[in-house]
Amino acid sequence: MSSGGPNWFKYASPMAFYPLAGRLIPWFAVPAVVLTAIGLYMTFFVAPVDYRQGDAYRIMFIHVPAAWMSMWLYICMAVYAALGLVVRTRLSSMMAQAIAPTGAMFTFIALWTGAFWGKPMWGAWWVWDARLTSELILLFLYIGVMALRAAIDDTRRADRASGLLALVGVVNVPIIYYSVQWWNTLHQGASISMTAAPTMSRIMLWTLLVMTFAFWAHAFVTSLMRVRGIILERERHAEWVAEMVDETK
Amino acid sequence: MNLTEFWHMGGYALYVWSSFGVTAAFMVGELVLLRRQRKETLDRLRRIRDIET
Amino acid sequence: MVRRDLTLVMRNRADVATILFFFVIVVSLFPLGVGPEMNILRTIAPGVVWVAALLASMLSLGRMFAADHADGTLEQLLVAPAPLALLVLGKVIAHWLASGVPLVLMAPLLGLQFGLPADGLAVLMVSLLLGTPVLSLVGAIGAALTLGVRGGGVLVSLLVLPLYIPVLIFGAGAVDATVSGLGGQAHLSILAAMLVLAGCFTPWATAAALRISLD
Amino acid sequence: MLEAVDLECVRGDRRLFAGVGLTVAPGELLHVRGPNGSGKTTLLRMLCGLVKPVAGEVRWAGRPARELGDGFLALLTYVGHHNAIKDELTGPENLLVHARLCGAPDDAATLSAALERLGMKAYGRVPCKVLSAGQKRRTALARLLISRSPLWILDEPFNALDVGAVATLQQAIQGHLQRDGMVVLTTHQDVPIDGAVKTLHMGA
Repeated sequence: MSSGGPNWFKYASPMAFYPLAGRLIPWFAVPAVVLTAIGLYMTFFVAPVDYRQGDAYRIMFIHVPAAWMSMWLYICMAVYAALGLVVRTRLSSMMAQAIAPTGAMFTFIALWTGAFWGKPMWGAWWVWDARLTSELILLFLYIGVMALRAAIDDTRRADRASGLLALVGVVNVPIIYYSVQWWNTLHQGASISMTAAPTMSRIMLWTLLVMTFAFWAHAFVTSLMRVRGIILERERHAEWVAEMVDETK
Repeated sequence: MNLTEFWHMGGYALYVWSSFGVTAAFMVGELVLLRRQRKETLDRLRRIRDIET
Repeated sequence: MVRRDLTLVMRNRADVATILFFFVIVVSLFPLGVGPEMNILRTIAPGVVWVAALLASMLSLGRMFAADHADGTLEQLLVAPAPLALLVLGKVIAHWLASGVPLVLMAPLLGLQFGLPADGLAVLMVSLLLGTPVLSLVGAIGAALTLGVRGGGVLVSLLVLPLYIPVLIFGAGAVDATVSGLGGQAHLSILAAMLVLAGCFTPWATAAALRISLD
Repeated sequence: MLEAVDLECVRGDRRLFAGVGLTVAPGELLHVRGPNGSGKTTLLRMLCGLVKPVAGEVRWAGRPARELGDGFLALLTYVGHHNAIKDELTGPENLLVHARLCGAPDDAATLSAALERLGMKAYGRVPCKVLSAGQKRRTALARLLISRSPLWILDEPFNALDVGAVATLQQAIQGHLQRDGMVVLTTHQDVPIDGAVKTLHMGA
């Protein structure tokens, strides 16, 4: 999401980016809805019933994409934070701030659906599985970044401080993941693990991809909408905001 | 696959529907929240501008 | 830098004592909560001692920069020609000597309370010796970031605890492995690797965090 | 030669100052005047590199200060509002720390001589927390006497000082200027300093 998108130099100024974001939102909102619909249809009607878990495994079609998204959005946030720190463009820090809540939401969804999928599969709401645990830690990292930003009043310092924390976090994510992996195999052995999902038939794989793109589109929409809110908030003294406020009477 | 069978989800109705329900609730909720937030900021800015001019 | 901080610490010895007593009290709480059976205590001992060490070292993080920030000496560090990361390393070492080392020395005594065998105690000390500096190094980033921020103390724990988890896993794991006869060598070597990694990278991050906080 | 070109600073979302330019040649003193809250302290901190300007640049002998990094920091001594002394340490110990930090001579003779000039000799053994505000300020200013850096940046150096100390500091500054040193200071008291004195009005 961060490759093309808004960081051409011309769009680096919040004022120029605001209308662009406005135009982009419908372009992502429509595919979000369409893809979700297709994904749901495929999840329920196309994917075959799993011989072992019956229909419970359908939860996988939201759990796995949500887990991927939580990881990807954290990395995107860290990239924008790095941009904000190095290149000092305020817009990148705003984007980092806009992405965080959506990332945290996907992490929470991944955890919730993980627990609900674990119940029928292993009979326990919460299983100290390597991936679920690192997902939980990822949630703490998200909350840490957002809490730090909320605690600092000066927006410039808040951007830089939470940006640095996001970078420190992103360096630690692999370390945490592998140490949890090691810890998990140490105590329980590799028997129970989410990755041993049912063998992927082509249809299932497609459903997963469709759902992932649907989530991507959703993340775009929410981040762009939130970044517009942040721009309004921060540029409220600028005269273009005043004009803009008049237009949307 | 008629409706009632669909609803039962092979006996896992509770888990499947609650997880889908929560996901949907959060995603839609986020959109609604953002839209309301945008309207609030706009109103607030408008009120500030009226006071200033 | 380290000398100055050490003389400082010597001047107000009370702080060192509070950290140590906190560590002892937290560890001794567990048997009261869990019950006196030795075999249970022995299994949870590594985890308990390590979690207590984590919390104790985190408590004292707040003090690392706050005092210097208040009386203006921190500013002088940023204005001094010496590289900031080096000065930060000095401060972290001083903090570790004041908060980490006492824990390492006290840990075997507490280990006895939990009926840990001799080799377990030895590995406990070594793992703490390797682990606590990493706690101070990583914690310094959190302390610098939350300098002068309201609710700083609690916030530090929220920021820093997730980053402590790998150290906790391998620290407690080392003792656990030794006690169960598997040998904690692999864990200790990973802890040592973490120490080197943290030693090289965290001072830069802390220096950057300090510059941001004093902007 | 210190130079700053149209510096701009934003605090929160309030622009403190913009387009501020200044030059200080060797042997010159720049007196930064302005009402409270006009950004005097922030400007001084910006010159020391503590605060990053939103726009504009601080230059030393034509080259941007950011590039010089520690090299530039070696050239300046900064005395801010805070005394930057540790209450638990005694005067000489505090001074020793500063000397070590900026590579100034740190032998006992120079330290006690500096303290003596500011009348703090008698308090050598005493931890600073028992000293009065004025005495603490003197201990902080003793830093200037031992430092060899050409550029002094002083934020309200005279407040909490009694007449005797003001005179000593005045001589020290004049001596520094005669040795082609440069001083940038803010103060509300009018202390006559002969030599090339320039003023910069902030928030005018």
